[in-house]
Amino acid sequence: MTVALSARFRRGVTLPVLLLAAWEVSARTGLADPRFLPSLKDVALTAKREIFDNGLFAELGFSLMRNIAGFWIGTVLGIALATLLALSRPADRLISPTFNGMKQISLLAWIPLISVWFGFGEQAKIVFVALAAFIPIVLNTYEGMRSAPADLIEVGRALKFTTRQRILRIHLPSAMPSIATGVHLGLIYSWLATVGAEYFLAVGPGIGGLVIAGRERFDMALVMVGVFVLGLVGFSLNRLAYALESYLLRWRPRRT
Amino acid sequence: MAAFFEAAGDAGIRMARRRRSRVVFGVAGLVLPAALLGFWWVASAKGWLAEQILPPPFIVYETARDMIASGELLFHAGVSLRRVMIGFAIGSLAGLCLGIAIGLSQKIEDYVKPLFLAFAQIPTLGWIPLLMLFVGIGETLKIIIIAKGALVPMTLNTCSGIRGVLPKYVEVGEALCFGRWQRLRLIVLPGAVPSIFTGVRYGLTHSWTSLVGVELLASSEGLGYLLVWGRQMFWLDTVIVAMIVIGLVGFAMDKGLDRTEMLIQRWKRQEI
Amino acid sequence: MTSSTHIEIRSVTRDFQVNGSKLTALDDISLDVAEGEFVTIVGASGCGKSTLLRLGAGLDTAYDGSIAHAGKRVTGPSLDRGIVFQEPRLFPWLTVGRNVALGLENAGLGKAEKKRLVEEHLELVGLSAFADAYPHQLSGGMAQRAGIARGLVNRPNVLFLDEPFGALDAITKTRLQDELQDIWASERITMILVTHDVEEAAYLGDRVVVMSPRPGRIREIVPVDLPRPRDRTSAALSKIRNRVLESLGTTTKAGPQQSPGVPSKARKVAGLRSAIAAAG
Amino acid sequence: MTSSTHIEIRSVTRDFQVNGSKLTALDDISLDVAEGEFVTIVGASGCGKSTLLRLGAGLDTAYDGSIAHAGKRVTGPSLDRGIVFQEPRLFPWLTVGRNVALGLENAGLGKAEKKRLVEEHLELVGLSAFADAYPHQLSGGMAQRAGIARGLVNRPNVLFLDEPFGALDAITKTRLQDELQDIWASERITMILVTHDVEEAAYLGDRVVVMSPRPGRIREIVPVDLPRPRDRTSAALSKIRNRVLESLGTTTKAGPQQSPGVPSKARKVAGLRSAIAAAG
Amino acid sequence: EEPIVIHVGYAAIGVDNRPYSEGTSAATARAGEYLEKEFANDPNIKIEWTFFKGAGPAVNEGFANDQLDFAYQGDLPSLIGRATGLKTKYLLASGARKPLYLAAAKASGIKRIEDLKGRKIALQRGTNGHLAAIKVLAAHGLNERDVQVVNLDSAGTVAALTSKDIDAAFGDTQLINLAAKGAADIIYTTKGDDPRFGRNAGVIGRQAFIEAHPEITQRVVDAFVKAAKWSSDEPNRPALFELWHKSGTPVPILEEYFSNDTLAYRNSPLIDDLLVSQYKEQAVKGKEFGLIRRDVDLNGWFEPKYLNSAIERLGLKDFWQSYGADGKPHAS
Ligand SMILES: Nc1ncnc2c1ncn2[C@@H]1O[C@H](COP(=O)(O)OP(=O)(O)OP(=O)(O)O)[C@@H](O)[C@H]1O
Ligand SMILES: Nc1ncnc2c1ncn2[C@@H]1O[C@H](COP(=O)(O)OP(=O)(O)OP(=O)(O)O)[C@@H](O)[C@H]1O
Ligand SMILES: O=[N+]([O-])[O-]
Ligand SMILES: [Mg+2]
Ligand SMILES: [Mg+2]
Repeated sequence: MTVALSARFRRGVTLPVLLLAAWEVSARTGLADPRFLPSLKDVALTAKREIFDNGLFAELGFSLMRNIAGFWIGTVLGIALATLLALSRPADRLISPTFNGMKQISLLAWIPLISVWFGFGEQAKIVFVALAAFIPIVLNTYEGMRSAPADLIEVGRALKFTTRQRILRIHLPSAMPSIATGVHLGLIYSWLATVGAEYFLAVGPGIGGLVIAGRERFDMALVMVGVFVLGLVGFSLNRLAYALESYLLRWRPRRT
Repeated sequence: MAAFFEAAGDAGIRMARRRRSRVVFGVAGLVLPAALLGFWWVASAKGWLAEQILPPPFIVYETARDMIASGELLFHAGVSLRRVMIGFAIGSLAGLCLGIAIGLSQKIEDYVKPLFLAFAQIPTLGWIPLLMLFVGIGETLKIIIIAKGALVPMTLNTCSGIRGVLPKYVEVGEALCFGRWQRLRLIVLPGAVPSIFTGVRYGLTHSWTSLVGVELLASSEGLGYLLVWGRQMFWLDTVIVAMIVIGLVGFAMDKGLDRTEMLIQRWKRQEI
Repeated sequence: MTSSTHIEIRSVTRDFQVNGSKLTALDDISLDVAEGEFVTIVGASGCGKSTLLRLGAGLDTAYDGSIAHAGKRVTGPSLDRGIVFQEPRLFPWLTVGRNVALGLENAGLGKAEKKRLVEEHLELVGLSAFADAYPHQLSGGMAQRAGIARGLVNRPNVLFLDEPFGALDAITKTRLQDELQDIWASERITMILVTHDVEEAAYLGDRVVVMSPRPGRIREIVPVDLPRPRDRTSAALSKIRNRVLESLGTTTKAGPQQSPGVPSKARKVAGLRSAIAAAG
Repeated sequence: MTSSTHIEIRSVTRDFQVNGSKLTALDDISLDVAEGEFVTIVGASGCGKSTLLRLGAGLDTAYDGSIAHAGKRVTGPSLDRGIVFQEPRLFPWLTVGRNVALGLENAGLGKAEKKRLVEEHLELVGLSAFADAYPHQLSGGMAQRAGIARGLVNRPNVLFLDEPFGALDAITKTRLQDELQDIWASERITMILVTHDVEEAAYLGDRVVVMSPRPGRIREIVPVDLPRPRDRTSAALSKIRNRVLESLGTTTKAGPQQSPGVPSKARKVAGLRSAIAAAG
Repeated sequence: EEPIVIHVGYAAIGVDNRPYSEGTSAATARAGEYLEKEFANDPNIKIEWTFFKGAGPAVNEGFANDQLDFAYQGDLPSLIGRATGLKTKYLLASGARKPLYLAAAKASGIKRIEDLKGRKIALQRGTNGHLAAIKVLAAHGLNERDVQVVNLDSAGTVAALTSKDIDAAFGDTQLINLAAKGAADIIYTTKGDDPRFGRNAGVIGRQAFIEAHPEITQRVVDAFVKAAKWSSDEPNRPALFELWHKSGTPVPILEEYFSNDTLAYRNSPLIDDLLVSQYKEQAVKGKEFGLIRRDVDLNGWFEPKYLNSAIERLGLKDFWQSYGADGKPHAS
């Protein structure tokens, strides 16, 4: 913890910078086919064009809204279901086997059903995104809740905690680290699904179009711009989640 | 409500009920699938959903039977299973190692995690052209993509499991001058087991999920291909058969994981 | 023993499974505790004291025999029966103050009232300055005191205390013993306290229950017929203390495999260090 | 004090942050411990005893001042310095036997040798029957004994013990004290033992260090110039015990905010129960 | 009068996911807002376009769920829908006789269709290009098993051709684009070859909607026919490509795509004998190749009533040449 923030930042950018350098070198020396690996300059120019001429940020805004809406729905429902499964044995025995089977089924396979129930529009996309966040959050929350310390549960029993209190006072806090991991995964996969939804569901505005367009036009510079933006946004979302996590877990003794 | 949320902690009652409950709950797990089947039956009989979208159960049954008899289903399942197994094994192992490295060393975390997170966020779709350049569109491409599906959850869960190991145990290891490997084997990994298994679970799920994406991409066999192809051809019965097989295989793997976890966490079994 | 039976334990047996074989933690225990009585329990390590308290508090119901509280069979925990656990069991994610407040979670009190009670009890156990600290920032004894505060704050009808002062220094312990006794005297709480400190057992108890180990049985009940306030240094108390110690001593002899066993073990292991040195 | 200085603690200060404000757990502590000496430490709850042991064992290095072991600065843990923690800290995922075996993990012994040592130490602490039990199946005192076995099994050069017998009954405690003393005598291990039991401190120690709380300081060092084996009931020992108790008493008075404070707290809170009853 | 939303689907999507397409009269109707103009004076009627990435299958799902009322769809997907019992009507041709291209990777050594034997060929299964490719192969003595078929979408095809992961690919405008960049060679196109090799597509309507709203259906078809008319007027060629460029496809590519074809030939809405026989053949072939599992009953599916009435009213009789099942112009 003594490592200064700036040092950590320096470490964090080391690999990306090296990667960029390696890229630029292989692009310039012709080590890599420029059709597959465009030069950084091309990418920068493409980025400029997309930002100033094609309203990249507006598109990004659409995607973000969709992502955040879906993510929240998935998170809330996921924590709710996981709580039910972790704390109610009947519900666990009843629902878990089916859930465990269903979760294996690819998100893509749900698309026909999603469009039946939610149409082709924004709603369906949000559901798709929510589903992507839902599964990792359920799994991680479930695990976290189940590993609540038995001795603290006993304290709760001695103090006659109601179900609500038991959940809020014992299971949720002790599941917090686990839920945080679930949230991270949920963020990652909901963001991927946000892009996926733009690919697999009917068209609408959004940043995913950038990558798709680049891919379809075989314009790797455009793909790279998309990849950068997607990576950057996802990364920022995750950083936010980390900040929240370390706030919620401030009770944990720090590593020395 | 309170009775529904039966207290998890009453050792005695639990133990006494265990045998009976195993039978009861074994059956309970079938209730929901049975109810879904019933609902499906009624829904298709009453035409709540178009037959093209939700074919009646017996059609799906017949399709499944035909596909089993022709060996087609087994073939596709075998292809997919192989891909998932290889990809998952590579991805989860790599994730375990990466997660351990990041979890144990702040330095490695500082260096690797930002890039890792950024990579994790980028849709496979974006990578494919580059990947194709390096590995072509053959089996390797598919396995890499499946492996990535397992890598991300495995890494994050392992890492957080390791971080969650109580300092009081870590300190015991320090006092006993454990080396890295001992610390890992005796303290960190056992303490992180639940979290790691969640990673394995979700990693497996995600391997299956990626499989479909991959088989959609450039393949003419496998369960994912059946799914996509079935949808393309509007054979929703085939799609449903593929979905059920994927679900069943996944479920069986999950059960296997449960067993393994129980075996590893013997000490917990008697606790509650 | 002026009032009626408050806690009635009848022929209670509790078995555990350890590695597939049966371990009888409590064997045919019977004990009646009167309302407002202060019973202390002593016994060798592992003789079933904590197990008995958990049964009394209703936390464990897988026993043979019967336990009743105020005539009603104990089927589970109740706010009327409080317990201070052997380990502090503080919630690591709550501050010390909020941990103590847990004891009032279901007391049906107003916010201000709760706050006042928590503050008073923190002061009682000398932790006022640590109300906002997290458990990992406490010393062992401080954590134990926080646990005591949580058990006391709700003022249950019956309070089970499992070695509450075990991790405290002599002075703090003495103070808290007296505070506990005062609370007991003024509020007529029925108290059942487990301790390893025989002096404490004699000083606080109306009766001292001496248990013998594996299977856990009640060996003897030593009445302490001394008026309160008692003098810690009085000869009468000392006599009782010795009675209890004696009883414990025979108890231990009765179950040899329980105690550290052969006294001269150390000599037997004496050569080990050279062995290690040679190997290292 | 026949041999040279083994552990040398010089002007050690250790501060913690609690809620943004500084808490001085140890303030300018200096203490020399000779090779093969048995030093016991007593002091009020929260006075910094555990903190001091953790520093000595090399588990905590964020202090001012210096600590040396056999002339070399302590920069981290070492197998030559063992520690028995205040809480048992058994690994829940290992059986009792494997937990004890952890102490030999790096001893460089053969498998059979290790097995023998573990078995002997389990017998030493009376847990032979529980070698294959898991920690959650032990009683509080049994877990503590397992912790002691783990600390002893490796026979370190210096052993720090943090209230090792706190959760044990009088008889078991007496036995283990004697076993410990025998091991110390035959192997000349330097021992530094924290206890709340003043009798124990006097009985075992060559010197008794009395600490005063917040900031943790050494108030007084009471030498115990009695030949061994000592008689627990001797007047000389009793005198020393009283000296220590007295010193502790003044210590506690010196730091009022530390101790449970105003003695009549109970009376102040006496009305609470009726308040709760009225509200419930 | 209650408000009506007419849901129109399009089994394709523009570059960049733009909700536009190109190369068909339906695309013209969309880009030129023919439907919107048709109902401009009916505030109660709204038009909602949906462009589907998933193309044909998604359109079928939309019809099955009553989420679509009209849609542009390729021949094979619409036949598949028909085979599973979707209640639809074929209202007019749009984007019929689309050519198919075959491109070979540079240095693959493939010069003729016959050279494909044993090579790795990409095509997108289940689309109308799939059947067309099979027919082309068959005409040159090959079947699907004589080549290694890789199922790739158009973007995957481009990448794989460029990286020479595959030897050749059947496809659409993306191949023209690729050849223009010099990354592949077009070695064959159905253009100018037997018209029976071409692909077809049309505007399909949901039967329930048509029965409930015959007048609206008529006006929808009117709008499409007007778009087809405008798209067929040679002087409009530059303007047409400019309009279609809304989909993101470069104009030069479109010029190449339509070279040597008259606009009227490609944009004819007629349900002529050639078209009907082509659909019939696709149905048979589809079943033969295992793409369609049941017999497709095409009787009563074609519903030229609205088309004919539109042509009549708009005075476009004989504007478009109709062809016989043999691919020869009708001598009408
Ligand atoms: N990690 C920590 N963070 C903040 N404060 C701490 C930490 N560890 C100990 N302290 C504080 O340091 C002081 C001394 O603690 P320590 O555990 O050394 O006491 P102790 O003498 O062992 O007490 P006890 O007899 O109760 O175990 C206490 O006031 C405690 O609150
Ligand atoms: N959950 C359990 N599973 C198996 N055995 C148990 C369990 N809990 C307690 N035991 C056993 O029951 C016996 C009594 O345990 P208990 O905790 O009641 O002892 P105790 O009298 O409180 O001892 P101590 O003074 O050491 O705390 C011990 O032998 C212990 O091993
Ligand atoms: O509609 N099509 O997919 O050709
Ligand atoms: Mg106990
Ligand atoms: Mg301490």
